[in-house]
Amino acid sequence: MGKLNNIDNPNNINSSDTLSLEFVSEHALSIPSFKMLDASGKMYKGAMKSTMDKKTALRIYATMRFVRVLDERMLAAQRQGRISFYMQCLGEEAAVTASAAALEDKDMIFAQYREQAALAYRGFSLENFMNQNFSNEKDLGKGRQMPIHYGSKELNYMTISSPLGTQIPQATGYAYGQKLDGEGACSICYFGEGAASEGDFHAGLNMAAVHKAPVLFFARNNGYAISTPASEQFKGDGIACRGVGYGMKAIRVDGVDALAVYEAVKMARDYAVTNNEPVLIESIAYRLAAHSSSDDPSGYRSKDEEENFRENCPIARFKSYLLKQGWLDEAQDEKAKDEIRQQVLDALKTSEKIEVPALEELVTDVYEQVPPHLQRQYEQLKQHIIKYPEAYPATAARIVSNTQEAK
Amino acid sequence: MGKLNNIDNPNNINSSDTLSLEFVSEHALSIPSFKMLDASGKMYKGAMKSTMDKKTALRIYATMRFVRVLDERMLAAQRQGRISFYMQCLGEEAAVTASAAALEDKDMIFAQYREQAALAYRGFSLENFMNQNFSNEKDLGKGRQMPIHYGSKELNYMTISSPLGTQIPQATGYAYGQKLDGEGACSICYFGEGAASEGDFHAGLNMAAVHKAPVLFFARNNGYAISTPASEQFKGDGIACRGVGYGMKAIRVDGVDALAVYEAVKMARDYAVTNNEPVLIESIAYRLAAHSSSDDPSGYRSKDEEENFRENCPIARFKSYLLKQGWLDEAQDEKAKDEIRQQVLDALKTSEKIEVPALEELVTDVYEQVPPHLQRQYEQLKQHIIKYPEAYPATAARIVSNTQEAK
Amino acid sequence: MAKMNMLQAINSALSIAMEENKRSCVFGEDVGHFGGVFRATSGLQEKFGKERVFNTPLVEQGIMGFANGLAALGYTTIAEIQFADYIFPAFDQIVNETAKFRYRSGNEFNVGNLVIRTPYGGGIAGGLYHSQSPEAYFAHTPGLQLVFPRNAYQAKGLLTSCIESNDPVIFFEPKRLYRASVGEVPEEKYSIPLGKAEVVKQGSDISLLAWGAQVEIIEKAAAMAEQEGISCEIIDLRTVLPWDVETVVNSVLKTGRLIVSQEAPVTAGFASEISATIQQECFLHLESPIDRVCGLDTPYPLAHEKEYMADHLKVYEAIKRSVNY
Amino acid sequence: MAKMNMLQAINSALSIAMEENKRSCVFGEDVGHFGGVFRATSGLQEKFGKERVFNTPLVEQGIMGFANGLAALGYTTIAEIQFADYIFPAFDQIVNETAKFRYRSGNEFNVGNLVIRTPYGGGIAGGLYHSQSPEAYFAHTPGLQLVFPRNAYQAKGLLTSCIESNDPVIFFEPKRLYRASVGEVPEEKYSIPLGKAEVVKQGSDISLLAWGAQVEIIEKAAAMAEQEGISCEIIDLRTVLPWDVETVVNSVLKTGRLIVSQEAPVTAGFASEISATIQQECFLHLESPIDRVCGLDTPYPLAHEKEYMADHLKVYEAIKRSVNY
Ligand SMILES: Cc1ncc(C[n+]2csc(CCOP(=O)(O)OP(=O)(O)O)c2C)c(N)n1
Ligand SMILES: Cc1ncc(C[n+]2csc(CCOP(=O)(O)OP(=O)(O)O)c2C)c(N)n1
Ligand SMILES: [Mg+2]
Ligand SMILES: [Mg+2]
Repeated sequence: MGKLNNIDNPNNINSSDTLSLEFVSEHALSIPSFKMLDASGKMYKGAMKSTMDKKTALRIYATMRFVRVLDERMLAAQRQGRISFYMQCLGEEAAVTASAAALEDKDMIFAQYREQAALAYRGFSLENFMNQNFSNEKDLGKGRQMPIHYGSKELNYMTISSPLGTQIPQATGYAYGQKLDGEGACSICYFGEGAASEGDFHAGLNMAAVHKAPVLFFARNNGYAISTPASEQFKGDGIACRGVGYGMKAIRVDGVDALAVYEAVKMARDYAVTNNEPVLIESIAYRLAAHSSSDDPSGYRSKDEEENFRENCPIARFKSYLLKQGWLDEAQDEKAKDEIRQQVLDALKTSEKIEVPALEELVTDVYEQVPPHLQRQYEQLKQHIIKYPEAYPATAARIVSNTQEAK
Repeated sequence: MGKLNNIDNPNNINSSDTLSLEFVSEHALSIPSFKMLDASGKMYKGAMKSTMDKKTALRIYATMRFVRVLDERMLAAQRQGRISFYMQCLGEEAAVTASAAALEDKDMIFAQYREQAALAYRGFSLENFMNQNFSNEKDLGKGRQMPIHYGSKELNYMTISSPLGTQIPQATGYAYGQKLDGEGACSICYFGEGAASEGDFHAGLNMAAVHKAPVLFFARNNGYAISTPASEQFKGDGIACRGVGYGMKAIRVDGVDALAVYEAVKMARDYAVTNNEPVLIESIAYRLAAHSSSDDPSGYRSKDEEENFRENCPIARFKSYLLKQGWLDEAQDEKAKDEIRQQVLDALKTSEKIEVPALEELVTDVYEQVPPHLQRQYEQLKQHIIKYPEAYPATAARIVSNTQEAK
Repeated sequence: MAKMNMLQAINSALSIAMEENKRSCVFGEDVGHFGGVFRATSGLQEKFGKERVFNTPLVEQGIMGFANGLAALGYTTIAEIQFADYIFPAFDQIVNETAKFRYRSGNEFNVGNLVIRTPYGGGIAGGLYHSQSPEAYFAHTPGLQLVFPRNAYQAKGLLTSCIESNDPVIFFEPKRLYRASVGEVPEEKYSIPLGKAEVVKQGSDISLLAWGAQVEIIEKAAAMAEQEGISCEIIDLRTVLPWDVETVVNSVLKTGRLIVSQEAPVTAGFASEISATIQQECFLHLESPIDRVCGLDTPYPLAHEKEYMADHLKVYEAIKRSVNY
Repeated sequence: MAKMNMLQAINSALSIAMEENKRSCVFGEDVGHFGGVFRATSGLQEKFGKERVFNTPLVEQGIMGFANGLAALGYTTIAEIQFADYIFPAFDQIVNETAKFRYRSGNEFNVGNLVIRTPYGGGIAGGLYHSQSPEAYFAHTPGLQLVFPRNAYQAKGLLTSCIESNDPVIFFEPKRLYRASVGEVPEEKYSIPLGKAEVVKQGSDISLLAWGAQVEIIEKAAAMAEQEGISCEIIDLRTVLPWDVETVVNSVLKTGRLIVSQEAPVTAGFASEISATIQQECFLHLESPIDRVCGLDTPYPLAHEKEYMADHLKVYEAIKRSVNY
């Protein structure tokens, strides 16, 4: 039924009327997952034609393979006590890599923490990864944050922040500025289906719609937030269905399917930049690893469940596709993998020997300049360390020798 | 299309698949407003049969009329400098009163601040209203909050808190407890379309859906949040369309139509209590008054716009209905209105003469017992006031006389 | 020079800054066409357009999240929180994000171009939620600057410095003085340095310290004390974080006595920090205990507002107690 | 008695409370079947069912909003915030709502049955966001109680009192000691009063004050100082708000010296409040300035954690400075 009376409302609603007393069903919207590749890496019959060229495909593949190796190796390093903490991307490599591949380099990436593949795709060096994980003086972050909290101004990858969801309205504000700058850039903002419960999610998406910010909200629905299954996280149909509430276009995509992710994000980026509007993308995959190196999933899910999903490997699926395309050679691939393994091992060994940042870095960057009170605290601390060098082995040697040199 | 592969996902989504790359439109849902009475107070042809009995109808009407008079009088009192602040319900009386009428007395009311009509419907006395507005010693709130921050344990009306949106997750928690108590009670939670932008909105609705709390979220979409029009508040189709994102039933109703509001809320209450589930209700009306006595809407909207809506009066509409039903007599109604005016005037005069609360009340209720440090602060303050009685006229007289008596 | 009240002075600082720098935005609840509930931003949308001066949805955590993002891109970002009492939903974005942005990234990113403007303080019959002075909640947060103007002239000069500062700032505006504080204010741009307290009046017997609207209170108390021959040195701290220890120490070394007065509740307020630091720095020179004259340790009440407030009479009594110790 | 670590002691207190009172709930992120990321709530869902012990969605402001509502209905409400670093999104619900619920309603309503449990503190290589000690942010808020156990025994007894208290409490659990602190803990219920500091060790030359995990640090420093013949009185404040001024004053009147040590940054930390109050109460008895040994005024770093922390050596040096003043 149309409008029953003709007062124009300022309430910002579609003003049709009804005489029948009925709820809108909680199931009024149901959003299918967009797919291209089947589990074996074959194109579905009737699938859309891929626009991904060979170069991009191989770069995506190489990135995924690299991250898989890196993750395995760093987890092992954590187990050996060489680093304190680690988080794997396992199971979500396609979602993260292919989405990053659909962007332009000038686009800003706001990640949650499980998106090292996006950073690798941008070209973050193995050394940079290592130095961050070892909190050494070559870490771009100056050794201040826990492992995996990467960031790079040069690569337009915003430094990771542990508090969940905070990057969502930040991405909106950043993208709003990109719109004002008028250079055709946008932002992508990754977050888990768990983080999507935070108030900052609501703030960020609503503001992006209202202020017309070109931002791609990329929800990684991987079934778990630490131990909490998605069924205890929300009752709606995933995250994508929230788009309509914000007046925002949305799409759901199979996150194990690199081709599908790539096409969906490319379309979304186009739309966002052309129209100055946000788009909500939901990727469906499975967090196959433990939440982090501190977590043991056997406390909340079965090995059977995990095994079930282990077979659904995004890298294997994409690899089959590449093989079928004749873009990849199995033998070369094995060789490349071995090489990467060796490079990672070497880099690890180099990186763990690099010193921690100089003591001064404890007080820099709190403000642009070190203010007097912090300078005083630093001086006192230095004197203290000189008095008790054995108690502060990471920094004492350098301070003591510097001080002696100065004398 | 159904499912393309047969892995069961733990992502808590409807797992159908698609091969076509398409956004879900931001307009995928459009929710009509439920109506029964037309602008002249006549039932629409084809409208559902009302279940509202005469007694309820007259009580709703009397409440709306009372609140209209109270609001007019208190705003005048504010203009005369007799109270410091006031907020009117003008234009939303039907939405608030009829929704309250659809509840049971045991149901808890969480209001935002513009819902004095719900409290009046529950039987809050004229004296109680006055005493709160005058912050005198008979105010149930002990004179601590600004005018219109009512609350009553006895009447199950949670004390108003100024920070917007905070009551939303609180209502969820309260209703969750009501469910555990198993006595068939629920909560209603009112908030404006502006407050619905707060993070607490997202938190409260999502948790209510997940934890199955019997709470009715009653969004008063009245077109404005102070000066901000709804079009700068959100881009989706009002508030109701967010329900589906939370997996929650929703309904939109013409908030100027007391009958429609009553039926919608009754149905929602039934559903919530029977199924232990939340329901989202959006009422569409117009905030006809200034935001508050501190506000001047001429800075952001036209007199023409206001005049347009002034004709769409919820009380007049309901009155026509009652007259048509033969449930109301015009002459008696006029007489009753005069009586109320007189009562309000008398109560105001009485209330403004009542003293402020005793000085002790400054330090009680911070904790259940006054802790030693606050007792000390109180004693010091008392001595100080005794020294400078002219500077603290509201409390000095009583303290000085009490102290003299004690001697 | 022109006569301006504090709102006009603030508006003037904003207008000049936006004029100078196209990459700047002003936003918050109702700040657009309406010009804010106190009208501090009035006329700005007309001058600079809807893209640079705009209303936000009603969500403080969003305003500050958005602001952090925009500032990270290098925009001069001036966000308004309508009342300081409503800054708490944004607490995480400010304390965990704004304050730590530069540090955690090793200076890869920063939000140094961010200014948060917010009206604070009591004495306007605002009750619990339109009266708070929440500076102490932020003062425990390395990375932030907290700035308070005491009058119209200071407001424009300090706000200009805040906007030009490369570190994020919360600029607390004493709403009680918005229209009450009127004075000569240059129409052109000028700035007053951050991080520097001002000795508003020299004195020799006792130092009185406050910030924002409370400076007026200690001035009133000092006037009473001077009548009795007590010479008061009056210091306006102006920047609460990082604060100017040196100026306060020098004053107390001279007078041997200190009273700090703040609007907020006494326990764990910023006056406590000042007292703790000064007793340490000036231990051998103190002739009486450092006293704090503050709000009571209760929420901000309505009916008993007068009784609750740290008014000039309470400060005056404290001066006498200190001098007669 | 049994040997328990702090997690077991906490679990035991929760279990007994839920057993005694059917109208009680425990919830938070991952606290359900999994038993919380530290396993403090393990086994509770099995014992008391999914309706009373449950996972929430990942939204701290929602957890605390929900908790305020449930507590207002009279339920004993025990909410977990997974890390104290993540309590800030709930800051508004705690500071503007929880703390002011009873006052603003004139005691029509209250949330006195609310306990917020949260692991806090550093020394675990947690960096900026798994190390913070945010008590000072809450200490400026009348209406809240802030409680810190220093070991397993204290944890059970204090948590029991928190649960039985009629005022809301934040119970800060020193996660560094969760498994490290093992001791004899009665299996049955017992309680330790809130609002009372404990003199852990008598001494005559200097008073050392801390709370939570930091008590262990001052004990270590005291042991070093005693070697040199300095007699230290050690006080565990236990309740940071409202705090036990009397016990501290009595100690300082005796020793004439005070060092307060906290994990959090020094500026505007709770140590400042203690210093400000004690210099006033004990002015004529102080033989040296009150010193604060605290974290630096920076975010909590990772690589320089050891350097950053207020460790026993820094406390020991402060003791010597104070005694030799
Ligand atoms: C504000 C906040 N609350 C809690 C945490 C602790 N935490 C870290 S990760 C996590 C789960 C996140 O799940 P999700 O968003 O689904 O991402 P996923 O790990 O599945 O990639 C939690 C609860 C946090 N980091 N920040
Ligand atoms: C957290 C918070 N932010 C800002 C305010 C100031 N404020 C009071 S009412 C209001 C507008 C509310 O609009 P809406 O929710 O639509 O309710 P209405 O006034 O239209 O009934 C604002 C911004 C507040 N009270 N609390
Ligand atoms: Mg997840
Ligand atoms: Mg409104």
